[in-house]
Amino acid sequence: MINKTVKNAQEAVQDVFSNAVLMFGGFGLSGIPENSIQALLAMNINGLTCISNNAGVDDFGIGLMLQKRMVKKMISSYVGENAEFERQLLSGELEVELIPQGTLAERVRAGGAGIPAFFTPAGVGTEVAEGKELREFDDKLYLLERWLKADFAFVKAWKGDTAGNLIYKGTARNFNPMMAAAGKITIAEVEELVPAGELDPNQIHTPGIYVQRIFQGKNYEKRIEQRTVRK
Amino acid sequence: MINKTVKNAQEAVQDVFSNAVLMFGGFGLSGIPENSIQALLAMNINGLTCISNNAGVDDFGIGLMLQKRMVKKMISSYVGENAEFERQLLSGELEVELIPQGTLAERVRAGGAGIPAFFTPAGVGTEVAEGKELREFDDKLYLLERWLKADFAFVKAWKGDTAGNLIYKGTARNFNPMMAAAGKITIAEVEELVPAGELDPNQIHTPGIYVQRIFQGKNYEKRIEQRTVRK
Amino acid sequence: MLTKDQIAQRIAKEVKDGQYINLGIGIPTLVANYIPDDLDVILQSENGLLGIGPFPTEDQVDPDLINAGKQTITMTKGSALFSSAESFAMIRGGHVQLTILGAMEVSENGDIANWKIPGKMVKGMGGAMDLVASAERIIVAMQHCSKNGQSKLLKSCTLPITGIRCVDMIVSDMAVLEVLPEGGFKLLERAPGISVEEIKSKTEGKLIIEGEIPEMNFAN
Amino acid sequence: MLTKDQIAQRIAKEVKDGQYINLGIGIPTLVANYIPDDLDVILQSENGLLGIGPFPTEDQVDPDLINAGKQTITMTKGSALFSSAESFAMIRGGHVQLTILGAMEVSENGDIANWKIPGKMVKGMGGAMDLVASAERIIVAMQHCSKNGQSKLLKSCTLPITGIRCVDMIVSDMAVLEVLPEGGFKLLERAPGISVEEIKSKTEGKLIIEGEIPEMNFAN
Repeated sequence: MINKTVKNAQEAVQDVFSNAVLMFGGFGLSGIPENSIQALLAMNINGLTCISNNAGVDDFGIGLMLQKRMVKKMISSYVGENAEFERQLLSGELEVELIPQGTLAERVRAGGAGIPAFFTPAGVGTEVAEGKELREFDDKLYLLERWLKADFAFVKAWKGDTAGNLIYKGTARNFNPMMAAAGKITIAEVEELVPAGELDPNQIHTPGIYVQRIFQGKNYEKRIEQRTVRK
Repeated sequence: MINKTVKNAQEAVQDVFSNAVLMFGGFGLSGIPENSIQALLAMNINGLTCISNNAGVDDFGIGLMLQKRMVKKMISSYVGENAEFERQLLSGELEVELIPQGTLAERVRAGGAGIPAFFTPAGVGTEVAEGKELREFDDKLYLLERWLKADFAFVKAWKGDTAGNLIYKGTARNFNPMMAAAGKITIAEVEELVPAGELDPNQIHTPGIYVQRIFQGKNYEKRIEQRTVRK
Repeated sequence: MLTKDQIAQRIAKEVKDGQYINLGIGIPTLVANYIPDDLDVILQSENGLLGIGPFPTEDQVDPDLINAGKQTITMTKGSALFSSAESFAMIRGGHVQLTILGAMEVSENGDIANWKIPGKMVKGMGGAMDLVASAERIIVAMQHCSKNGQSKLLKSCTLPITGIRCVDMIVSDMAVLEVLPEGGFKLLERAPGISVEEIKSKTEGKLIIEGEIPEMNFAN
Repeated sequence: MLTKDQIAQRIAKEVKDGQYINLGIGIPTLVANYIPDDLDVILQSENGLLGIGPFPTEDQVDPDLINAGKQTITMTKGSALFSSAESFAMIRGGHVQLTILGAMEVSENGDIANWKIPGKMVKGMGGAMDLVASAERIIVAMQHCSKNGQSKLLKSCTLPITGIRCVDMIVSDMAVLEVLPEGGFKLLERAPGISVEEIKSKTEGKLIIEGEIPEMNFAN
């Protein structure tokens, strides 16, 4: 079986270049590729376009890349909880494209699946529809939306094997599977890396074909944004 | 948790009506809803439109419904290995729409996912493209294809729970997950039905939301079309 | 005037046995507390879960298990986890039967505005545009008026809209109203102590009043 | 003239380490037998498997584990199972790097016909149209001529086509040919004992011959 293991995050991200289009799995801070983000922060690159449902918080996740002014443009569905983000946006330093969350998920899925465009009802009659083709099917209006692809996709899984097969945990799955498929180079970091053959083929969430590099992650902080407990 | 269990195949299929559009999971004879097909054969209905990758063989699967002349139209990607099918087709008794397999899979997926139409490269320049919109994206030509939905979808899983969650086995998964989502009424038969809570939520292939009725199947023949063994 | 909890309590009466429901952030989240125990419903979290359970105890807290508001949660028995693409396939495909969400404005033809205030910071629409464009039935939990007394039930929305002709029912702090397919807010119930006249004066959009309008009943 | 096994053996030389490959029914399936052991490649089965292993022993036979030709199979270590939609997402998305399939006709601009003979029984295109419209590299295994000696490498296909401008290479029982992007069959190798003249006379489409054309080498 093809072995896709690399030593660590530094080795995995070394060829990421300025002005590249990057995708990051995760919803809020859950399921984000913490190790890859750390490794990217150590690089001297900028002008990046980042596709991610959220933009992290001021001092964690993609928020740190914003602090370092590595990001030219964010493509996201929800970007609250981030003061530096707000500052850069209002000052015009940062471009932002806001996309309905389901449309974002489907555009990324389409990128991986070779579907260049599809129709969706989300955003009809709103400013999201501006400049987009509107068409009626079976008495309902839909917008034509295009695929999204990336030069590099960064995903985080619970378990992975050396062939690149991935299994996620809980709601940390979120955008990771689609982004794994939509990256020209997909870099997966996992909490537990096992030899090919140890994962049940019937339980794989992301088949290894989508993953070009995989490494054993370390020191996961897994920060919680809204710790809520029962009274 | 919502309980979707019905007693058996007879109860599950009782309201299927003449001229309905039906979907059947399975690839060849692998993963087909054997029990539901048997129950449908006992009903006095006809004029059915059947969406299924294949049409069974003469004496098994959907082939039996063709023998009984219950089917008006087949929508499939490959319909070989079936003499009665051939006879009905050549005599004009049976309508057939042949669709590239990936387009079939994606059209059914689109039906379940609320995507009324999408662009795909399969069939460009062939007779499949006749009457369809052709459009260029990033220097490649694509066809616009529509979603497929069904009045009833019949799927077969390995394990299922009373909430309708399903887990398939091996390559018997094939078209079942997409069809489960594309049926107005989806009827799942399983080899092993367990109470809600016994399946790992992280390993569910078809979330119960797509399934309206589920029953414990019996007497699975699981016929093999091409038994091939190592020398 | 109803409290937030009372709005949630009233909305809970609209929930039907066997429904799959998506609850938005804020008041809608509170609805879960008032769904009668004898109803089997399943709550969807658009970040990838069917079967949201109660908030966790301290030792159950799991950073890999959150809801769409990024709060830590638990799972009920028979739940299922999936990707964001699958989650919105469910939503867009009409499989989630009821969506309950907040709004800043609703127009008499059912348009909703709840994602953006121009000039103020824009946080994004999240999943709201997908939800309102797709759900079979949409109930809005909202304040009837702004802080300075302006009606939020309008002839047409003044804020950038989230979706068109989609709201089926509104439960505000003053009233329960149905949005008619042909346009107009049909008054169904009054909050305790609120008169029809008051509701009339606080509803800018077309208000339809037929016969006696009962007070809401929180008895059972 | 090459046997079917020799065609498969020659095609196996085109396989590169690390590739994900889809093998069609017939001769392409035989290619698996000739891929050198030191190459790590993964075979995709479009009915939902990455990592096709050898045929099973009698006691390994599992009706829930078949390939696209409906034959019983096994899985290799590190394989993954998925739905048909995911499988064709992989194919359409260009993740499967090499597709090897049979053909009834190929034209000099790379069109392929392999799914239908009008007037005869139509079995359907299965996954062939998706595969030829999507794969990065397509190699065709075919007979150079029909049973009555007519060339199957044509100026343009006479049968209903499966895909346009998609074939990259042909290995026939007579020759190995590259289909040039600008059109034309470029002769690369001759089958042992077959002369360039014979190939010329059996190729209706534009044949491009540059320099000496070596015989195929089955040595290693």
